Amino acid sequence: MAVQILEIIIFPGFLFLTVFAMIAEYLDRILYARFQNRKGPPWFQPFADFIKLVAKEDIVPECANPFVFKLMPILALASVITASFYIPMWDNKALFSFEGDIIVIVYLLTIPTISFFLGGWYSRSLYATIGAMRNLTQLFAYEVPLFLAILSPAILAHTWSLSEMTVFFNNHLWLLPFNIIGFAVALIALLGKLEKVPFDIPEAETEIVAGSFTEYSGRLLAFFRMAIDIEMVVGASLVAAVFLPFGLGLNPVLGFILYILKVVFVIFLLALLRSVFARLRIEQMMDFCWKYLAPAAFLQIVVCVILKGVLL
Amino acid sequence: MQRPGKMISEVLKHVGKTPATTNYPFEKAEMPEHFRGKLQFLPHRCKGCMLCTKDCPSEAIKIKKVGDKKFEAEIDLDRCIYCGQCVESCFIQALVMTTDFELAALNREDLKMTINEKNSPKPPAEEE
Amino acid sequence: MANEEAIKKELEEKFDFLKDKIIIPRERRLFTEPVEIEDFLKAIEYAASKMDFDILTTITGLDEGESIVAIYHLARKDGTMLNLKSKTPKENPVMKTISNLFNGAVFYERELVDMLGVQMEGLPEGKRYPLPDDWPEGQYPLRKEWKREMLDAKP
Amino acid sequence: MSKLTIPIGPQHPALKEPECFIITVDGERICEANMRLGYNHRGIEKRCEEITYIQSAYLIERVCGICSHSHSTAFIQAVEEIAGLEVPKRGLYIRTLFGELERIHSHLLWLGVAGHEIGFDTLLMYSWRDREIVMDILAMVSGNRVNYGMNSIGGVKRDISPEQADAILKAMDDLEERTKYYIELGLQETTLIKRLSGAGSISYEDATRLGAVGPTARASKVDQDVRRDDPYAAYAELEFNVITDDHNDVYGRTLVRLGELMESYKLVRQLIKNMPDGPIRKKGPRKIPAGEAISRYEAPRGEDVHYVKANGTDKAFRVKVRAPTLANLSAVSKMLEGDYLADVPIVIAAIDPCFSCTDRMAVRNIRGGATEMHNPGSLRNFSIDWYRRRGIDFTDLNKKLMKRLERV
Repeated sequence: MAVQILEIIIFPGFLFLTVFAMIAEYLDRILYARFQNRKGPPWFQPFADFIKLVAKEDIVPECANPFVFKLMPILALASVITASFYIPMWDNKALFSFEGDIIVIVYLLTIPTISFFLGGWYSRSLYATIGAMRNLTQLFAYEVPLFLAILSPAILAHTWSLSEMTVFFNNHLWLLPFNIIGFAVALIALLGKLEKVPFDIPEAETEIVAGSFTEYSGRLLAFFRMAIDIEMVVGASLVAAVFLPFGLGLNPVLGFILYILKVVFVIFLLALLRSVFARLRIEQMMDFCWKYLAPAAFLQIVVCVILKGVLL
Repeated sequence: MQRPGKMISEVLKHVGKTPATTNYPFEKAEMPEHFRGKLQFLPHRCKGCMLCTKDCPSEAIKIKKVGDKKFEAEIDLDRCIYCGQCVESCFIQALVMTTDFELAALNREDLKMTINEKNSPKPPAEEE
Repeated sequence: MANEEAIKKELEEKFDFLKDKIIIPRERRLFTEPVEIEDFLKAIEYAASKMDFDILTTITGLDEGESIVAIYHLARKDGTMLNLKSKTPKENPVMKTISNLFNGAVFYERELVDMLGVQMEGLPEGKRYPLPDDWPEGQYPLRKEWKREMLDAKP
Repeated sequence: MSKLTIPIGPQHPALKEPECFIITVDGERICEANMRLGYNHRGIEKRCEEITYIQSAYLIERVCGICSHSHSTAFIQAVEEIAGLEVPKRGLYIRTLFGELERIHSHLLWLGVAGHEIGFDTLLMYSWRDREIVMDILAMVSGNRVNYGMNSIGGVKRDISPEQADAILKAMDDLEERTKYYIELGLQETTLIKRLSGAGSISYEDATRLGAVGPTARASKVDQDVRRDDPYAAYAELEFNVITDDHNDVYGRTLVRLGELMESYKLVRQLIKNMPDGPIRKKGPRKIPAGEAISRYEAPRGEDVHYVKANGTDKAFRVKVRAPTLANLSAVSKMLEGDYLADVPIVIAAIDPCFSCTDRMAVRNIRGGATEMHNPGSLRNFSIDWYRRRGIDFTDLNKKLMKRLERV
């Protein structure tokens, strides 16, 4: 019990995730900067930002609902950290796992978006309200392709547990290339989930200032930003665990290094994607997700079902 | 022909290149030779014609008589718009512009300069 | 200069009040002397509809002492500019809008209203431009007697 | 969802200058767009009546930072016309050269801003990096990156040496290559085309009716360009094409500006090649005889008009500035109607608005506010107090900081 609590709090739980999330943010920013031929921030920039924000005053708007307003950042942070416990990172086994944990992870990763929506909606500012609406609209667009993309490997592996899935794919490594469409779909949907260009519509700064976060400041904003950073790491870990599960369970040190490399690779792809696109309009985003992304995810399922029928 | 992600190759090419931006306060920026920066007054040349005071668009420069054929200039750097009109108007080159551009100060008073024979650079020997 | 002479001739033939009041300072430029507002409206309508002067570049308001003069700078595609002037007494400056002729004229006319205190008849409702909402009434900055100190004076 | 009224401005991340657009939206669609202008009053026109022509030239130059050469040239052309000054040929060529270099830097700046407004920051970074090439050229020749101070009544102040001319030609080659890449990008990148086409549509009829100017009008097939129609400076002796486009939308405006960049490189090369020898200026008089003149100038954003009336003294009787943005603003409300909220920033940015140009006008506000004045020192003390009340003491840290500052 004590070991588990230690694991939850320090490693690979809360503390490790926080530090890794900051490093991931730095990597994302420096890569983005290098793609744009800029120098980029120094290594401690995310830490400095976080400390600065935590030291600042929290301002709750007068007409906002203080309870919901203050709860939402913590909820977002809590849910993403909880989600990380079910993802096998450098071992075949996650911290916790049971049959059906994929569904739990996907739903836990939805909670941040819902909390952005509620936080924005209850801060009662014009920009935040519009940002909140966009948050929710966008959720409906990317969630289905993301879920379908993660579902298809599960069908192939015939299990609803992520840990068992990685075991299965480690034994059938040659099946991995067949999931390539799903990988692409999941990556793009992850961009939408993390609200990064071209899907940063809910917080499009030139249109609606900062979207749902317009009224947030100080500690609450710091928690939100931390939640997004951790969400990026957890999302990248999820994609790595589902689509790039090779090398797990060999050796803890090797596995750990591989895990870091995989996450960095996913972050690299995310940064690359966000540096080459313009932000879409919300209705263009819906069009894209339903016209191209969802059918692609369906195609992946069809591929998986056929594979399963023919080969296994 | 349209294709998404047209920039990918260009962007990837730039990963290895040296960044175009510099770490400014730590790496000093070089200004071109004829940059219009901080004003410098050469009191030994001034004849006190006051044309610079008259033509200055922002009333940033005042010339005071401090003795027989001796003048001192009061230059308000926070009023100065660095247009170079005074240098233009001065037909004896008693005013020159330097390439010094880092003029920020915490206090307005720090930006007021009084230049006279005592605190100005010694006139170069080749003069007159 | 034949082109400009032709414009001058056409306007002078059409409108008696413009006789000998058109000056051609250089190529592609025509200035008129100020005329009364009713006459002016006839002239500008004719110039806009019959002579292809369909670009209103801007309107300049001038305080000429006795009267307030507005110069309407009209331009044509070939680069010719016709500067028609209208005048109104300074004690009671009233002008008529030309926003029915040129839709883009509204901003320029609001400028006349704010800066020179002209009453513009027929100007569509809207926010004032360019002075702030709490600008003291009866102060028109572009009039010659206006000085900055007047802003500080207690009403 | 009911209708919402959203203020875009006076302070808003999409606008680089204060101006207020009041947008009524139904969901994401815009039903109505109004605007309130005039936040940028500095009293330039009135001030010009109080200072001499020499001083006015600098004040007029500071109407706007980006198109400073446009304004000062337009003003000085009007003054020269009244005074009957014949500017030496070389002076005119250098003036024109600066006008074109300014157009290049302004259009590259616009490209970056447009990229930023549609969330394409990579385009912003690249085009602004490339803009540095032309900024360096401008700084090298004139001594500053903006507000060049090149114009004076009767000519220009600084000559161009052969080495500088070579540097300019080399820079043009680099820029041309980059611009070709941006044109290719504009024709191929899907997200860019998707975001830009259809936004801020305005027909040929509306554009002429509302008096749009510059690239905004030219993207709606309005074939007007003062450089060709009413040639000034050296333009009568130069060969160039007027770029028009029939997309009618922001995409068209982008293509027009990119096309104009290519034309500008051509013009700069011609100017350097054909630059005559001789003096660059003629001494202008301090007192200008009575008279009036109107001068037109094709600024990067459109037609810039200056009217000057002189009364024989060394001060102008009346100076009137009509910046291109004011002419284009009437068209903006028309463009916005029926568009998406997401398109507001790019539609406003697409006319390349310059509100400080627009609001240059009449009064310098000298009323001091009743608010507390803080200088950096007292502000720092205030923040230390604020934190001490919450149990965090920065006094020691602050002392260390002050010591460091003193040492510097």
